[in-house]
Parts: sequence; structure tokens; C-alpha cells
Amino acid sequence: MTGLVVGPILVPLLGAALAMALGRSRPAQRVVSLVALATSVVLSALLLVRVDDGGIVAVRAGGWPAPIGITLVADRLAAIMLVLATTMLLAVVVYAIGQGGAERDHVGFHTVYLILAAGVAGAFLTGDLFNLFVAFEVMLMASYVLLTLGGRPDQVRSGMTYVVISLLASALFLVALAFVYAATGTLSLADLSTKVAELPAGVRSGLALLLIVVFGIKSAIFPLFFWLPDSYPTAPSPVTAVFAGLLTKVGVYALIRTQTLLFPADTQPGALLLAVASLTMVVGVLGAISQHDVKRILSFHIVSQIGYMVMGLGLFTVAGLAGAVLYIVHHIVVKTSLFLVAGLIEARSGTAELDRLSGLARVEPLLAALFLLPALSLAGIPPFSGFVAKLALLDAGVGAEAWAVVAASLAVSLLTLYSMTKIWANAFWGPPREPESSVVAVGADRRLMAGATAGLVALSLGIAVASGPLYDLAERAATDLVDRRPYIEAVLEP
Amino acid sequence: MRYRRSVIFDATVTLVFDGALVLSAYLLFAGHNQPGGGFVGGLVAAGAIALHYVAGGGDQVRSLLGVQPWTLLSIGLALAVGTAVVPVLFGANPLDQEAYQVELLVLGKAKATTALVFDAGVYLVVVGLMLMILEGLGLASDEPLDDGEVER
Amino acid sequence: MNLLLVVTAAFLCACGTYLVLSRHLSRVIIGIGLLGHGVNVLLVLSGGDGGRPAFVGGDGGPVADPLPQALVLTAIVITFGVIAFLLALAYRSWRVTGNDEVEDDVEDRRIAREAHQGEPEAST
Amino acid sequence: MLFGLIALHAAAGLVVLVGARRLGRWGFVVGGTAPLAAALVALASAGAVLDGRSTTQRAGWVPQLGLTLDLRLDAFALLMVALVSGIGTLVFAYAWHYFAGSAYAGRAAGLLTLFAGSMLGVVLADNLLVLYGFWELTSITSYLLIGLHDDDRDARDGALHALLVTGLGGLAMLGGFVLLGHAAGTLQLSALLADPPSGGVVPVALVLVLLGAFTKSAQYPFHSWLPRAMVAPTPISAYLHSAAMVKAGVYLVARFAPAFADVGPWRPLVVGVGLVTMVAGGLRALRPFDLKQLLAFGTISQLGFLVVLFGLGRPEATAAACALLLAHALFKAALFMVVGIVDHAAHTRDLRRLPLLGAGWRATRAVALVSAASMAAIPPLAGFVAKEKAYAALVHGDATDRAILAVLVVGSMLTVAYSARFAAALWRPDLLVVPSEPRTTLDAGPRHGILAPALVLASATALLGLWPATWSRLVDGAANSLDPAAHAHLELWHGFNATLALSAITLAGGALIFALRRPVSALQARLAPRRSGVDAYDASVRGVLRGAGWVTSVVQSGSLPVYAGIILATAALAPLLAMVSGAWWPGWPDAIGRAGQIPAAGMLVAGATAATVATRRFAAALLLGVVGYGMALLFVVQGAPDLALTQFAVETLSVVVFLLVLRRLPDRFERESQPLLGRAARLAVSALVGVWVAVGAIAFSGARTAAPVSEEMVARSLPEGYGENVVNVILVDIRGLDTMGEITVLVAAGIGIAALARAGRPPRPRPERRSIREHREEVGA
Repeated sequence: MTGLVVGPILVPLLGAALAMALGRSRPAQRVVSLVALATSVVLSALLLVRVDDGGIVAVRAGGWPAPIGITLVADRLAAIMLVLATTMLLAVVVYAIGQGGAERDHVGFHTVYLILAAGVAGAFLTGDLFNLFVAFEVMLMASYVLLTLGGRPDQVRSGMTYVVISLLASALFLVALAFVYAATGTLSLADLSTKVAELPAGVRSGLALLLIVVFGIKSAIFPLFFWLPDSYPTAPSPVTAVFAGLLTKVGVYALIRTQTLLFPADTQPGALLLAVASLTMVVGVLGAISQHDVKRILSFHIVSQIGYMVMGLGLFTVAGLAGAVLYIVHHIVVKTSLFLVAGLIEARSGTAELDRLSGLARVEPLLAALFLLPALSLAGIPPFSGFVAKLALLDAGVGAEAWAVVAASLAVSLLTLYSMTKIWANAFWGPPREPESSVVAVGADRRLMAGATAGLVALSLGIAVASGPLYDLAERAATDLVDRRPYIEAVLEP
Repeated sequence: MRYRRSVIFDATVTLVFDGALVLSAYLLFAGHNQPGGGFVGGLVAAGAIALHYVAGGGDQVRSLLGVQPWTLLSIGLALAVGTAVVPVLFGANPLDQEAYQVELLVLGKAKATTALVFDAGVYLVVVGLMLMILEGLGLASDEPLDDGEVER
Repeated sequence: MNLLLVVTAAFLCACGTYLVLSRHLSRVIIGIGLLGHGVNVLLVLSGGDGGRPAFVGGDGGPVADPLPQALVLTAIVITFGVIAFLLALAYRSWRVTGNDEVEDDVEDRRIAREAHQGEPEAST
Repeated sequence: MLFGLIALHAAAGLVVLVGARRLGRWGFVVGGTAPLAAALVALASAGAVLDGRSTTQRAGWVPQLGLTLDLRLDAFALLMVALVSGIGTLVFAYAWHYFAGSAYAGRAAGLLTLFAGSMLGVVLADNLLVLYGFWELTSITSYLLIGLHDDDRDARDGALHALLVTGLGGLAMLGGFVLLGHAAGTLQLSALLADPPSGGVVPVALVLVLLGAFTKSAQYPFHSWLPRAMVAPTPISAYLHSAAMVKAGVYLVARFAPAFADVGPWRPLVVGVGLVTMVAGGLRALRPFDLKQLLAFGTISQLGFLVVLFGLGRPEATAAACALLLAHALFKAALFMVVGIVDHAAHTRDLRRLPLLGAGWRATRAVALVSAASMAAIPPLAGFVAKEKAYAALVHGDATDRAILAVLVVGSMLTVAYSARFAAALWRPDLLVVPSEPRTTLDAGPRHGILAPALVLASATALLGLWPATWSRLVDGAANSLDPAAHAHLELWHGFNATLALSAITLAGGALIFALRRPVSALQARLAPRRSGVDAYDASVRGVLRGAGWVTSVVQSGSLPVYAGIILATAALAPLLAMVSGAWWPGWPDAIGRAGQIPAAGMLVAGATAATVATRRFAAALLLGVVGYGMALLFVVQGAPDLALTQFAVETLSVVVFLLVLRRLPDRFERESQPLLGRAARLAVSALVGVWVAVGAIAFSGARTAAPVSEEMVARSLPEGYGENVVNVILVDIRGLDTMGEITVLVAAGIGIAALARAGRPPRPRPERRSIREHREEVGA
């Protein structure tokens, strides 16, 4: 039981140490990486089953009871996120091995990648606000390194933006921690949820907003998202895929966790979050349709879709949160696979700029299918996963009579569809064109890359098929979030 | 590159270096009861290495410990993570500590805890990081370029 | 908690902010450093007004809250690692561009130019 | 069984797509089995269904959201299946000939099969969300079909136009469906219609749903995508744009009207839009020289007619509309097929260049004539029977009805006129225009067998007109399933009555318009609006793009200082405002805690000020070091020796690292280029952050009520943590997880630093292994 909870953090860390010790033996590093991540996937899946059946599992690090020590808490939401994250990490590392490039050129790739995995898992599992900060730092430091691997001029430039903005977020997080501890004398989330309620209302909402800003930077909501589209597209495509699928969602997870757990209903800034959600989805999609590069279009869509997740949170209802959870599940898989497709496009054509692409559908029909399915899903076309997720949010929004955000979400769907057709019409339709140059490292295995991508696309189709049970699961997770008591009791029980 | 050095200067550096290493070891072991700990210990050792670099230039540091910074980092990380993993394997909580009475020949009885192993990991990582910084920003940047970039 | 240290922390944060809003990465890094110091003062303050070092077995009396100290220690070390990384980034920036200035995003500028001058390409 | 049919379409479509290259036009044979099967199943179950025993099937999907896969085959659905699958089968047969030798045959066959399946789903769906789902799939497949010749820019643009307009309507419709679902408590179509909700949001929901129907059925002002979609190969036009997809909107109006026609905006909106569409489309059909354009506008006009009839929500009108629906599909599909055949042989559809069709074309011209005559409602054809019913439905009504009828008659006159124009193009093109360009020459007669499907359709048109009893039962059942009060008794001859008179007037008026075609077209040319629907669409797309570009250029400045400024300002302002509005203040704290804090604070403030204004990099770095040592001093004062030690060591190392890097960079800071964020803004943000930090620190500390958890830590440090130094016990034991994360950060940082430092350098040789002693011996110490 304990192993299931700590495994997804510790196994990748051990793997990281081992991969580093194995230094220059690339095959050995690969084996370590694959084994560690596959183990994490299995452990996370078992954990999800266990948590869904038997309730929340809390593990005390060092045996110290909450609120003294750090408690790792696996509830349904955390377990769901963990399963998705580890699966994405595994799929993408397979892709990265196929692609070569960053994976092959840098001794530290696997180590840093595994550290990233551990950081993400830690962020999902921790039940302590400061430990969440540390987990974020682990994840972020690894992401800085992955983003700048190679040190190309554009990477350095975008790396600066990314690192500096992330550091500001970290500094703000520390400010929030200082304030939290000053006001409550505790750091355990469960303990905080009882203590925050005793604070004066103004202080409480100040804290709520500060935390929204802190995690809003990470999750790229309006008006804090600008850094994302500038920095993501420059990384090697597997790295971008992981970032796109996971990192912002860790921010969203933290938003959901803190806003639902720490604050009583009268402090929850629902109206504000709904306004932010609308602006995020609209401004994000407007950015997307202005772009000329596949990766940049997709990056702006990340922003736009964060808006949908925040919409679910902003409703602060079981239906809304269930919709948000379902949306996250769908989004992580689809977004990751789309960025992997972007990488395949680059590998085939030497570029991801729309003006320099044409006719891929005829020369690479499989690639066209691999793009079309997740793209339609992203645009919320039935019967793909994006439709069910969007429908859940729409339904929740109508149920809460939040008309503005409902209207925005529908309008944004159309613009999303438009920008997907922009990629399709420019890159896939038209007369085929000779590849400009190959960005694929020598010895790259395109079949492995396509295989990993196809696996994720299949997974997204599976999500669509299993939407019914998944919605039930999301609803149970949302019920726990709204109720709060199970979490608090699981952590604080003697 | 070779600097002209005086024997006295070298001797001083060596002396300080040795002293700092001893101090860092003391800080590591004393940390649980006195000010100190793995961090401070590691930082002091790292400072000593940095001093050696400043005094002696790049070549000295490269072979100073006869060990790659990679190795230090990986061993350090493995030690720290190991203290978290091992208790779990025995069905306890991660990072559970055990205390042992240890007979030390000179210092008498002491209580050693598994926290020391953890702290040693921290120590190694800090030292390894400093070595890496010196290797990277100090040494590597003195080497010639080969990728066609213009040296500025 | 006292006004002197609160103001000091606020001042450090303000100075850090001012430097962070610069275009030179080295200034930004120094700004991050100052911000970090300011935040650490805040963290230490969050444990109250301080006091005797937190060692068990001394002569009673109030001890400083040890938990914020531990947090600050963690923060200090993390900041050190991050600043070292940023410096490496500044070094790389100098290698590839000859300075450490944070340039504007090329593609963003292009989109902005199009928006202000030319017609965006309609459809497909 | 119903699921099986849709699954069969999906499977056949995917198989054909996967094997597109190998199958070629044989894809139409493989794919065509699916609509054929559907048509046969419909035929087999027709008896039971028309007796009122509808077939239903259901499966769960996400029942929590009301998303259950309900399918239902009632009599109206049967009529639609007859169009979708029956005519669909004929279109597949036609396409098999049409695409001979085309490289696109396989792809077209696969997509067409998928489209047929989606369309079948639309008419069978008994759940609003399922209906929406298939609806969007028809949009997507038609996007891919219109853009089939993807090298052609017009094809891509036309496809996008259709997708965006129908997609817009589709999303509005989805919103409407969800609203209706909430109002009614069910998303099941049959349950909703049986017990329609009212009041509240229902009128809004209906307008949204109608938006979907109007865009899909190319009603004004959304019509312009349909003529543009005519770039698609003709079989696709024949199927999508006459028989199937454009009928989806009409289908929706038909389903909803009996239940909702009396709700506020419904009738004025639907009838108004339909009438405008009918007349405007008819007028436009008099102008184009391209035969497909002519048919496209004719289709728009007829769709308007259908929307009016169904939209009225009255039994007689509904019955008439059912008849017209079928009649229209028969003649319009046949006409499209004929155009395709002619186009293939003559390589033009421009009636100014169309050659005279000779002897080999007798059958083709006959098909065209019969179908065009049916379109013009000339007896004794199906179109006539249907139109008689329509007139009869309104002729005995009130003033409004008669006004509507008058407009319908005018629209029908236009229909007669453009039908004549079409027929003349094939029989006597010289009647229409003096050829401005040389007529093309014909390759040969129509390809063998290609006419057969059109011939079947034309025969049906004639047959149904002559023996209305053959389809009376189908139409009657369909109308009846929509509205229990609706009965269609179709007859060719009703005797001499007002309806017949109106028909005669219609024909006469139409003939007159055709006779006066020259002055009419001159008048039209003068009155024609300068901006076409396509222009309006292009302008709105451009407008959205320009707006998007503007918004993006504003928010996405690409400048790090601007981003950081906005983020920090938000971070300070938002919580500050929240706290101010909370109006809670704990009072000011003491000025000073202990004397030792003063020198430490002085060192910090002085160092920070100097570092901020420093103009040299080295100086700034060293001043940062001063601040760091000041921090160490402060930690000593505050009772934190571990911190002081650590801070001292870290600061020393930091300075070393700074110097390592800064030795490369120029000593002085250069002037900053492009100061997007001016000094004043920087100062303002800094001040804001400072104020926020100070206010927050005081307020939050003042709010503390409970004792901190650290008291427990102090108490348990020795007995449970085995250490006297509580800070160290926290670090390695109580919060060991933090420390583990922290060293992980350092490991990652080390790797990153090494990677950045070594980027673009040759791999480093492994250092020799030497012991410290060896090393020292060499150094000579």
C-alpha cells in the first residue's frame, strides 16, 4: 500500500540516480528509464484501483503524523492524474528513443526526464503545501534543463522567458507559504483547510487570490499565460509534448486542490474564475488562429483549453469539477499526441511552419490519420473524447446558469475547429512537397515514434469509448473534492 | 594554462583545503545535534574545492578527487533516495529513521541514525554540484569551440 | 513580527522586482537573488520574532520557531541551484548572441507586424 | 439492427479509406454495400413502420450526461432513409462510372460511405446529443469531400466555408439542445417532442436550434456556402447538396415544428427565413451560367419552400412538405447527375459554351426534361402532386396564410423559370445566350451505364406522378408520425379548384418570366447587391482574423519584462484588492524586535539599493553578496545558526559562480534596446510589490490564532528524531521529503549547467584517475 503511493515518486528517482551512474551506456539508460516509468504506470494504476475501491490512502513520510510531518495523500483525483502522467511519460520516452536527437545527444536526458517524472508525481501526491513547492521546483528544474537541452539560440531565448517567469511564480509561492505559515502555523493541506476557515474573510480571499496567481502562472491562465506560447515550441518535440500534456495540468491540479480544499464556500472566487476561464479560452484561441506554425498553434490551444478546466473549477459544483477532471483526462492524452504528431511532421518535412508544408496526406496517410483523430477530438467533435468532456462542462455550465462562459466555450469550439483545419489544409492537403531537410537524428526510428503516437491516439479513442465509467469516476473524484471531509479525515485521523 | 605559483601559496591553499575538508566532515557528522548538517558540510567542502580552483586553475580541480562529478551526484542521490526506499521495502513508512548505538574508538559512544546516511547523500550532491559548476562554467568554457560559433 | 524587518523584506522584494523587469539577464538574476532574500526574510518572520536557537536540551526559555528555518534552508539551497543554472544560461546566451539581453520573441513580433500592417491571409 | 447499419457504414468506409489506393473506384462497390443494406432493411421494415410500429434501439454511453445512443426508425425516419440510403445507393452506382480513371476515386468512396453513415445516424437518432454528433460528422465528412481535389485552392476554400458556417450553426444547436434538455429533463427526442417544455429559456433554445437548421439547409443569410461547395465532384453534389445533407436542417425543422411551432419566435422566424430563401434563391437561380450553380440556387430556393411548409407546424402543410421532400430529392439528384454526365463529355458546365447535344444524348436529355418538369411542377409528375398539396394546405387559411401562399406562388414561378432555363440549356442552348466563346466539342456520347441511376430517378418521378397511390402511404405515414393529425392523401387530379388555378397561374407566370428573361436579367444585374454572400463570409472571416491578430499582438508582446511586469502586478494587485475589500487590519506591529536587527537590516537595505542602481556587472554581483552576508547576520540575530552558516557558505559560492560567468560578459550594462516597459512602469510595479508584501506580512501574521505545529516538533525532536538540533531533525527526518526533493533539484541543475556549458563542444575526455596524494605530489606541495 505504502509502496503504491511512494513508488511513483521514488522509483523514478532511483532510476534517475541509476541512469546517471550508468553514464555513457545509452542502452542501459534506456532500459532503466523504460523500466522505471513502466513500473510507475503499473503502480499508479494499482493505486487508482485501490483508492477508488477503498478510499483515500495517506502515507506519513518518516512516520510523522500530520500535521507535523509531510503526508502523501492519494485521493481519486491524484490517482487519476498520476495514471495519466506516468502513461504519457512512458509513451513519450518511447517516442524520444525513436527520435534520437536530444535523447541521444545528452548524457543527462534520461536522468532529468526521470526527475521530471518524480517531481510531477510528488506534486500530485503531496498533502503539504511546502512540499508541493519543492515538488514544483523538482519538476521545474528538470523542465528548465529539458527545455534548453541543445542550447540553440531560440532555445536560450525562450528558456530565459520560461525560467524567469517560473522563478517569479516560485518566489510568489514562497511569499504565499510565508503568509500561510504566519497566519496558521501549519503547512499540511488538511490541517490548513480547518485553520484557514478561522481567518478573517479579507485575509482568506487575499490568500485565495494569491494562490490562484501562483498556480495560474503555472497553468497559464489569463493574464498570466504569455510565457507559454513563446517557450514551448522551441524545445525538442518529445519535450514539448510532455510539457504540453503535463506541466500546465500540474498547475491546474494545484489550483483545483487548493481552491477546493483550503477555502470554505464563501471564499471560493467562482465568478472571478469563470471570467478568467472565458478570457483564457477566448484569448488563447485567438492567439492560435493568428499563428503560422503547427507547434505554436498547438501551444496557444493549451492556453485556450486551460480555460475549459478552470471553467469547471469556477463552477464549484460536482458537475463542474467532474467535467474539469474529464476534460483534463482527455486533454492530456490528446494534447500530448498532437505534439508528437507535430514532431512527426517535423521529422518528415524538416519544418513545422505551415507556409512550408504541403500535401502530407498523400505521402503520409497514416500521419494524416494520426493528426486528424486527435485534432477532431481537440475541437470537440463527436464521438471523440473532447466532445464528451466539453459536453460535461457545457452541461454543468448550463446547470449553473453561467451563460457567458457557456457561450464562450461554444464559440471557442468553432475557432478551435478552424485552426485545426488551418493545419490540415496547409500541411496535409495540396500537392506534396519535398522535405526541406531532415531534423531527424541519424538512425532515428520513425516507426517507433509513430508507434508511440498511435498508442496515445488509440488511448484517446479508448477514453471516448469508456467515457461513461470515466465520468462516474470523475464524478466520484469531484464529490470528494466538494465534500472535503474524506480527505481531511484520511490525513488527520490519529 | 599554467599559472606561476609560489610554494607558500600552494601550501597555504592545501592547508586551507585540508582544514576545510575536515571541517565539512565535522559539520556533516555533528549536524544532528549541533549546527551543521549535510548541506552546510557539503557547502564548505564545495567552497574548499572552489578555492582550489581559483588558486590553481582548471587542471587541478579536474583531477582533484579522481572521481567524476556525475558519480558523486548519482551516489548522493541514490543514498538519499535509498533511505526513503529501504524502509518501504520492509513495510515501514518512507524515510523512517533507525537509531544505532555506535562505539567509536576515540570519541566514545555515539548515537548514529540512518538520517546520517541521508545527510551524507545531501553532502555528496552538494559537492558534486559544485564540481559540475566548476567543470562547466570554469573549465569547459576555456576549451576551444568546435561548432562554428564565433568566440567572442 | 516587527515593522523594521517587514519593511526590509518589502524593500528587498521591490528592488528585486525592479531588477527582474530589466532586459539584461545578469540584472534579472541579481533581481531574483534579491527577491529570494526578501522572501526568506518573510519566511523567517512567519515564525514570529525569533529567539534562542532551536536546540533541545538547553536552558528552557523561548526558542525560535525551527520550522520556518528549515523551510528557508531548503529555499536557500534551491535558489542557489536555480541561480547557478540561470548563470549557465546567461553564459550560453553570451556564447550564441554575444550578450545576455533577453530578446523579444521573433514570432510574436511577426504576428504583431502582420496585425498592424498587412492583411491576414483569409481562409485556408 | 439500426446500430448494425451505422456500424456497417463506418466499417466499410474505413476499409475503403485504408485501401483507397488499391481499391480505386471499386471502393464504391465495397462502400455502396452499406447504403444498399440500409435501403433494403428500410424496405423490409417499411410495412411494420408505416403501421406505426417504430423500431427502437438503445445503448448507453454517458447516460449521466443524457448521452445514450438511442436510435429510432419511425415512418418519417423511414422516408429520410429512403432518401439517404435509397438515393445514396444510386449515387454510389453513378459515382462508380463518374470516377473512372480518377486518382481520387478511393478516397471519395471511403468518405462518401462515412458520410452516408453519418447522415443515416442523423435521421435515426432519437437523442438530441446523438443527433448533434452525427450532424457534426456530416459536416466533417462533407468538409473532406468538398475539398476532395485538395490541390485546388477553390476546393479548399469552399470546404472551409461550408464547415465553418455549418459548424457555427451546429454549435449553436448544441447549446440549444443542452438548454432544451435541462428544460425538459430529457434529451430523448421522442420524449421531448411528446411532452415539449415551455417558458424560460425554451424560446432562446429554439432560436439556437433553428440557427443550426438554417445553416445546414443553406437558408438566407447563411446560404452562400452551398453554391461554393459546387466545386466538389458532381456525385458528391448530387448526394450531399440535394438529397442528403442539406435536408438535415429541414429534417430538424420538421421534427420540431409540430411541438414548438406555437412557441414565440418559431413561426415568424422559420416562415420568414424560408420565404426569403425561396424567393431570393429562385431569383439567383436565373442568373448563373454554370449549370451546377443554377441547380445550387434552385436547391436553396426549394429548401426554403420546405422550411416554410414544415415550419408552419400544421398538419396539412406537414403532409405536403413530406411529399415535396421526396419529390425534390428525386428530381434534384437526377438533374445533378445529368450535369455531371454532360460535364464529363463536354468539359464544361457553362451554358454559354455547352455544345448542342446530338443523337447519342436522347436519353440523357429526356431524363433532364422529365426531372426539370417535375421541378417546375408540371403535371403529371411527382413535383406537381407535391406542390398541389402545398397550395391546398394554405389556400383555405386566413389572411396570413394567403400572404404566405402568395409568396410561395411567386417563388414557384421563379422555379418554373429556372427549370425552363435548365431544360433549355440541354435542349436549345441557343435560346438562352449568344455564345460569347466557342462552344466546346463533345468527346462522345455519355459513358455506358452512367445514365442508369438518373434514369431510375426520372422514372420514379414520372411513376409517382402518374400513380400517386404508390407513395401516398409512405408520405402519409411519415407526416402522421410527425403530427398525428397530419394525413397525406396524394392525388394527381383534385378536380378544378383554386389550387389548380394557382398551379396554372404559377406555370403561366414562370413561362412569362422565362420569356422575358433578357429584361429580367438586365433588371437583376442592376439590382443585384454589390456584395455577395461569399464576400460577406470572407469579410467576416477576415474580420475575425484581424481581430485575433490585434488581440494577440496586444497580449503577446514577446517581451519578458512586459510579461514579468504584468504577472507581478497581477500577483500584487489581486490579493491586495481582495484584502482591502475585506476591511480587516490587525493593527501595526512593533517597530523593532531586538537591537541586533538594525545593523542587519541596514546592511540589507544598503546592499540592495546599491545592487539595484549598480551600472557594472561585477559590482552588482558583489553587492548581491553583501546582501547575502547581511542575511547571514540577520539569521544569527534571529536565532538561526544553521541558516547563518548555510547562507554564508552559499553566498560565498554564489559569488564565485557569478564571477565565473560574469568574467565573460562586458563589465558595464549596455543600454537596453526597445524599452517596452518604461522606468516609471518598472518603479510602479516594484512599489506595488513592496506594498503588497508589507501589507500581507502584517495582516497574515496578525491573523494567527493557533499555536504552530513546530511546537510539537521541538517536543518530539530528541525522543523520536534522535537529534538535539531541531532544524536538522526537521530537514533530515520530519521533512526529509523536502530535502530529498531539494537535492534532486540540485542534481538536475548540475546536469543542466553541464549541458549548457558544453553545448557545441566536443565530448570531454575522461579525466585520469588520480588520487589526491598523486595530485599533490605533482603540484609539489
